[in-house]
Amino acid sequence: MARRAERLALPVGVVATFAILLVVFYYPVGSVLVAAVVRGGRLTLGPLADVLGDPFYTGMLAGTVRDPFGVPAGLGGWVRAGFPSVEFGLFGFTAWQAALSTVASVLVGLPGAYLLARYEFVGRRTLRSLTIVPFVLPSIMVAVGFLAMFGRNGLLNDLLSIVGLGPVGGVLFTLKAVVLAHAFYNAPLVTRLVTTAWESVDARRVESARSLGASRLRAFRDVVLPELVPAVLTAALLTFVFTFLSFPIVLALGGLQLATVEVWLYARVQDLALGEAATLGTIETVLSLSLTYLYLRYEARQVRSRGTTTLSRHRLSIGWRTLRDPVRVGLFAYGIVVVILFVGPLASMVVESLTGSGGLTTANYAFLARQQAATAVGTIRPLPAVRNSLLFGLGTLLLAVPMGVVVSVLAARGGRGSRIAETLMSAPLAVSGVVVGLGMLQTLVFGTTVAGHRLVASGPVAIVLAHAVAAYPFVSRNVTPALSGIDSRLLDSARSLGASRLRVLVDVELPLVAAAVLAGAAFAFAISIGEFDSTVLLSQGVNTYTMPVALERYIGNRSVGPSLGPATAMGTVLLLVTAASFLVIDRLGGRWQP
Amino acid sequence: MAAVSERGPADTNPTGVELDDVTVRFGDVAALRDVSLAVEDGEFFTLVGPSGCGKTTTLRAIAGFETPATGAVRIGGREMGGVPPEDRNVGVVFQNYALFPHLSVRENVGYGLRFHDPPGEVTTRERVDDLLSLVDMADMAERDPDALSGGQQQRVALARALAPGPDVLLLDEPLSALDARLRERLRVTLKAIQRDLEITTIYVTHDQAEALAVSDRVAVVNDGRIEQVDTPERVYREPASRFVAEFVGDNNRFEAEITGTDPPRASVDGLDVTLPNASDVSAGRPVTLCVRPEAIRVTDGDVGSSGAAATTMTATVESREFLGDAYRLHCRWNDRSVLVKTGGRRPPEGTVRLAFDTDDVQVLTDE
Amino acid sequence: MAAVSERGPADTNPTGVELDDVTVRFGDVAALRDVSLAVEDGEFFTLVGPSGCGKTTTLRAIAGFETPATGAVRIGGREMGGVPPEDRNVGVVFQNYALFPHLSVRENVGYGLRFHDPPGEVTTRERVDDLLSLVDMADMAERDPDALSGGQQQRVALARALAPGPDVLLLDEPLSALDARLRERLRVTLKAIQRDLEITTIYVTHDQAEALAVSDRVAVVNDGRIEQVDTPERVYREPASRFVAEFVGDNNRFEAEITGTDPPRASVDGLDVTLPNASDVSAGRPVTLCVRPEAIRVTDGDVGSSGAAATTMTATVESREFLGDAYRLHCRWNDRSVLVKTGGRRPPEGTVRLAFDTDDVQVLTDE
Amino acid sequence: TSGDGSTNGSDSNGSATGGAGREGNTTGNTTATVGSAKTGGTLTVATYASFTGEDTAGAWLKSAFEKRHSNATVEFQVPENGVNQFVQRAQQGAPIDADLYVGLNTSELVRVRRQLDSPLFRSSGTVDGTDAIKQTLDVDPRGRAIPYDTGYITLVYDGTKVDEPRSFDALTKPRYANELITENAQQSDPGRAFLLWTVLAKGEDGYLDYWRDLLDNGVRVLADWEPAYQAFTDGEAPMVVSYSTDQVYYHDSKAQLRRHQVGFLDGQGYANPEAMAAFADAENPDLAREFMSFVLTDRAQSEIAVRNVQFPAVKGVSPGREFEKYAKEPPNPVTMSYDDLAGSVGGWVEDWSRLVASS
Ligand SMILES: Nc1ncnc2c1ncn2[C@@H]1O[C@H](COP(=O)(O)OP(=O)(O)OP(=O)(O)O)[C@@H](O)[C@H]1O
Ligand SMILES: Nc1ncnc2c1ncn2[C@@H]1O[C@H](COP(=O)(O)OP(=O)(O)OP(=O)(O)O)[C@@H](O)[C@H]1O
Ligand SMILES: [Mg+2]
Ligand SMILES: [Mg+2]
Repeated sequence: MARRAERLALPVGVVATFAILLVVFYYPVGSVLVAAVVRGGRLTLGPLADVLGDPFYTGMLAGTVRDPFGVPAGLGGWVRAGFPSVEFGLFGFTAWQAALSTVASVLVGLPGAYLLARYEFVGRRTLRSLTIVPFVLPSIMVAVGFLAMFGRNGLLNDLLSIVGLGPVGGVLFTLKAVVLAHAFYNAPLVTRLVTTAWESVDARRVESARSLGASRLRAFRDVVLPELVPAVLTAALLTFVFTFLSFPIVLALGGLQLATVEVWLYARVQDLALGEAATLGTIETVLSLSLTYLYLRYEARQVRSRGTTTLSRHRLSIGWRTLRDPVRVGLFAYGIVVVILFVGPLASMVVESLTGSGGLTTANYAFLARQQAATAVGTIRPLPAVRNSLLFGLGTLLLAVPMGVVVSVLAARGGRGSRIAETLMSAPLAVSGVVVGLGMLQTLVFGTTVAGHRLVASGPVAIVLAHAVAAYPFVSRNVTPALSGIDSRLLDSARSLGASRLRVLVDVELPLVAAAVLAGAAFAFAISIGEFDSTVLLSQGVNTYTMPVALERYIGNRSVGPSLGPATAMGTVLLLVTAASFLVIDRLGGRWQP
Repeated sequence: MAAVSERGPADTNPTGVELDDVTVRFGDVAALRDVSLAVEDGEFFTLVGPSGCGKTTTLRAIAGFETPATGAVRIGGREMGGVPPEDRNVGVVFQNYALFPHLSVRENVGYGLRFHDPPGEVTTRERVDDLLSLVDMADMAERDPDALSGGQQQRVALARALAPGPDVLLLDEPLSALDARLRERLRVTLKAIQRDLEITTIYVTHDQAEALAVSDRVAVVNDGRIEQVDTPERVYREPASRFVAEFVGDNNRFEAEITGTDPPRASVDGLDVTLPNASDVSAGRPVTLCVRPEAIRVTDGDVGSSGAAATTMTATVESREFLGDAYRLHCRWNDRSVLVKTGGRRPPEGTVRLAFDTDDVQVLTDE
Repeated sequence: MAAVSERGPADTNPTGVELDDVTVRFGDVAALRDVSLAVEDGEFFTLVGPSGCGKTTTLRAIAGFETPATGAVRIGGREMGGVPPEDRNVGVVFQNYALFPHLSVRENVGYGLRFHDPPGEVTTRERVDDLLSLVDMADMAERDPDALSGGQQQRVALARALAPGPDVLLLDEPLSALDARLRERLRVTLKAIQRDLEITTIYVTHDQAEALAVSDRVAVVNDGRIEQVDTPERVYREPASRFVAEFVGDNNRFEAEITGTDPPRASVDGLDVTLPNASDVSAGRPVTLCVRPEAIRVTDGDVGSSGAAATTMTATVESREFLGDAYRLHCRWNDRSVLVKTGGRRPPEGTVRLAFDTDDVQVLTDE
Repeated sequence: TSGDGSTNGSDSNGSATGGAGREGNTTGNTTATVGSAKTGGTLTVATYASFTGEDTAGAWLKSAFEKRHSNATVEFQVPENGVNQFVQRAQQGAPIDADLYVGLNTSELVRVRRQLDSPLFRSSGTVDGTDAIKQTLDVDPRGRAIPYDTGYITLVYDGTKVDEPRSFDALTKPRYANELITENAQQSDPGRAFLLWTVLAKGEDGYLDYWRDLLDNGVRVLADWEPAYQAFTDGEAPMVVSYSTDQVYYHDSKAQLRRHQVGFLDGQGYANPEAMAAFADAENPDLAREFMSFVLTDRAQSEIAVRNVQFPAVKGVSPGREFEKYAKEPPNPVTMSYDDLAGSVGGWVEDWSRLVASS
């Protein structure tokens, strides 16, 4: 009986995962995107062609859509004109800023991975846990932090003037600010994914390379790097997709001058021009899914085999010699960058929450206390928001981890066609948040008529399901590479000893990739904590609001004046609760962690 | 200790293993081609063969890790198609140990007992302790596999496979990383356990002395095919093919021509060699004569004790290897290299006379 | 083939390896304790010892992967403290192969040539091809390591270590996964390469026949310490300790008491044994007598050819193992087990008389 | 996707809840007799988030209304995407489970009309108090939506950094280069109001040229009022498009007042009235009508004004001395009527946003 159940567990898990996806993702999103190709009940590619053929959207490429046969002539003209600079329209710009953001995130994130994976120092584990914190911060709070840190009168300029360097103005409202903010969100992603990969590199292989004459650096390049590249590319892919779909942070720090496609998509939804919104959403989705597919194809071709012996860490501090070691000095410099880019905005937000127009104040926290004590209906209280956030986070973690693992098992041991399945299963990463929100509204909140009954989904269960769907790809992105690196003989051994496929997974595979599962779990929790769109849609009544929802409500509240003070106070609460949660998650789950 | 015995097929075959025309492919490579084998219940069966010939693949097919492209695997008479590995009750020791790195030595050994009751009236803990002492690892029970030497890991892998009391034990070079002393001890233990518990055991080793010493029967595998299945003595003394003759043990091979049939005799480079009476030869046929190095005596001058029956030749010793209990001499005779194994304290040097008996000549007719 | 030679210390020692009081610790475990060794330039030096005794650790300390807690490692007379592995020009074959999984077989072998010119006047490609043919892997050059059998992987690892023409070659059981035939071929090749290029080679093997056959000198390691360093013949015939006597080759051990000194003689359970003249013994001392199994003759009744010099005993054969070229008999005499190795076609059974010569008795005085 | 917590929907950004200025609750007419207490039941009011909760206009209205109508209960509903939610429900045939919507603006009424064939809101019929509504605020020619307060969009500038920009044309002068922050008209109320105001000021044919000049002069178009105002507060630029009630928050300190000056361009301010309307499908239309009447009472008007920091929609209501002193009304309020916007607003915003994004 039990064995039977064990044998069925994985297939059932697959079916359940797919069912959840169907209900809270594919169906809602499909119901929106279908409008891109269906007009008046008939299939048409007209709207797609209109957008692609509009120079505003696609710049130079618009011509190729409208008149494919004119391309050679056009190219010729371009060559004759001496290669003038080419505009690629809104899509082009969106991709360009995403590419820049990706590069920046990787550049900022990689040294962090090196530090965390290869050096031992006091607080390493804590630091590793906290890397995920930026991930949960609402963009308005990041905007506040960036303004206070990098603004004309920001902390950075204050500090620079102290050391006698002139103010660096003009960062804000430029592409630089947007790219930096994207790095703020995504560099930690790079760091986390790469650290996990780095920690599973086989030490013996590195030693082989060294004994064959490779210097430390060469051995890194030839043996370690190939094992890191997939992780770096995963992180880069995710960053690119996220920043391609980025929207509020772009407007808040860059302005409409730097608008992305998502800004347009949102405006269309606001205007209830849902057909056009669907068209934009479809193009975005096709682009990001194609990229995902190509990446997964690449990833599957990488051979990865995890060694039994892992690299040992260096001590970060080696006494006075620390200051003479260029690598360690470099890491120190990197530490300064991290403090400026990450700690700066976060600390600025906290400082903001403690200042008012007349200097230091606790008014913002008094505001929180007042909300907590309030009696009026519709009041958003901070503590229930904290509680709900934590509960949903936990629920999401409990649901998203199994879902992600199931998908990873399919992906790691799957055969033909599993790349396409994996791509489709990764779609929650690649579809515009606005589209997902709209889809949920139209199908789950409004309800769907099934056999004469109108089924409406909302409330805590729906929220957790929605969060889990948004979060599980992070679990599987972390776990898949780790799983496929496990020596298959270990699995064979376990099975020959009598373990069913499920037990092998539980007893052998998951413990071996515990670090990756944990990383995924932390992401799942973070996604849930930071999630806003679907939470607010699916919150019916006042009992299911979360910290970001509360924060957003306090933004509009001016009882402490027309400032973001109350929101920053809530942001600080969010920050602290999140940080504490991650420390706990990592400590509880970190027993197997290297 | 292992006595060689020729087992007849058992009437009941509760845990015998049969392969029926099994072919296993990796992409284009056929690692096994139409392999048929019948391992009796309780038999100690050994696979030998060159590296890459398909030994590991055979074990993996039996354990259920490879699905044969064609053919069937049966355990205890039951067709195994579709039976997952965990339901075959097969213990496996892998060539690379494959210990669970996240479990201690004790937990590794105890792992299979999560799914099976320990055999006999003992607790899991007792069973694990017993097995750990058996492989001499009792004092390292709490270590992680990472902190073990290669041989120690191999011993743990062995204990782990034995713990649940499998019906069939598949051992892929389980002792290859051990020193001779320990290897022998474990081999004896293994054999004793195997005989006590009547576990059908299929053993892969590249150590031929071990294969011959320990096995009830030996299968010689070459390039994905079975060349011969027989008792150790028969495989050694009556090789079915030139490959077997060459592969199992040292051998000297002489191309020869039959010059007479009654008594059968042949000529090697003009040297007249009397063949054993039973030889099935016809005149003029090219044959290969094999003489084991230990069957060749070094006789400083005279023909040797066996008198007229012996063939003799004059050769020069080119080099020698010390083997402990003997020397292996590389001699040259008529531009041919002749291998001789001889005991004694001082190995002969320079020009020597070599002699071998008629009975020690194996005749292989070319296929 | 490898001739045994006793090499004296070379005047110049450009690639000799010396260990000076080296201790290596893993946490609390001392894997090596005060090990001192001097391996001569161009020597083929072998480490043998039980599993877990510290052989791998010794190699790792030489290659620079373990930092000795105390003591010094020198290569070519140069102190290696602080010299990174890549600057030691040492080729290593690891026990677990450690092939680069993302590189093909060819790329694995060619890897070291990215940093060194291939020795001789050949291109990298030629060098790789040569080495691949050397290890019989030429037709698998484009495969990924994942798709190789254990032995095939090991061969690739060997070729990879040889490719850059290292000064010192450290081989950790490089042939353990290979069949006897291939192992011998590679061993001969290895030895030839080693002698041609004068590569100082330190070899770890658990195969003692191999260790004895191939090595210039052998070090017997036990529990992190060196027990004896000597030529193979000396290690086999004149073991420095009881451990060595037991560990290298089969042996029979008899506790005995000295009963006379001129000529020296001892008594084992009442049996009078004449000892070799050179024995350094004093009356009444307990000693251990060792007699190799191959030194014991089975003489169906009479005392044997060597006449009066021999000691004889009557024993029963309890079991026997077929070794191909001989049988190993487990006999019982006076409640002691006696191991005998004997050739021939039909092994003796039942009650037998055993005899050995005075010269074949080794006397170990208890430390 | 990550961290985009502020992707909120159509928040009525300008409108704010507020306890500030509470002390100025000198109530006008406390003895208004509004309707009778006969109608009862539950009134479901859909509105925007900051209209409800502790210390808000909504909370006050609820308790005051319930006190007056002892058998009536007011329940608030806060759909995240505002009135769009009901348009979409109507389009999809999903039930509309509210009686009244509070917080409509003119653009939204246009959108509702454009999207739906059958009306979403019912004609308000006779609602007591409508006669007293200021003429300029008449948002709905069909008489469905009734305005209850208004804000004036204007410039707020830091008097310590710049002189008052008195006209639209001044803003394109080098003197004000890189000194103005406004909001994205696609999604922000004040941003859209400012855009419409420029259309009024420069004409349908001239406003894009004017914006081109503005852009050349370094205007920044941020997402919403909050980041824009935050940037202004942090000193990124000394001028921001905001509300004329701004000084209400800063009258405690002279220094702060100087940093928050209200500048009416060309003596104008763009009125952005908020309106309420009963749903066509309302279950309790009578109660809805009574609620609307109640909202228009002097007492309610001044409470809403103070709590929302917006001007009353009804003539002659005085929300208190402090409010009147610091909340500035433009000499010439302007706004676009429903008819002005119908059919045009979408194109204006689209052309404008393409212009900005391509710059
Ligand atoms: N990383 C480690 N941590 C702790 N102990 C270790 C570690 N590596 C090896 N040891 C211990 O050090 C001792 C020597 O190990 P080593 O690997 O050198 O043995 P070996 O002689 O190579 O054995 P084998 O023939 O089994 O490979 C062993 O007892 C082993 O358990
Ligand atoms: N995954 C694989 N993909 C392709 N070929 C493979 C794979 N695994 C094994 N082979 C090939 O199949 C053949 C048989 O392999 P197998 O591992 O059974 O050999 P073996 O007899 O165990 O050799 P060894 O003694 O060297 O371990 C070899 O030629 C090997 O290269
Ligand atoms: Mg194998
Ligand atoms: Mg070892």
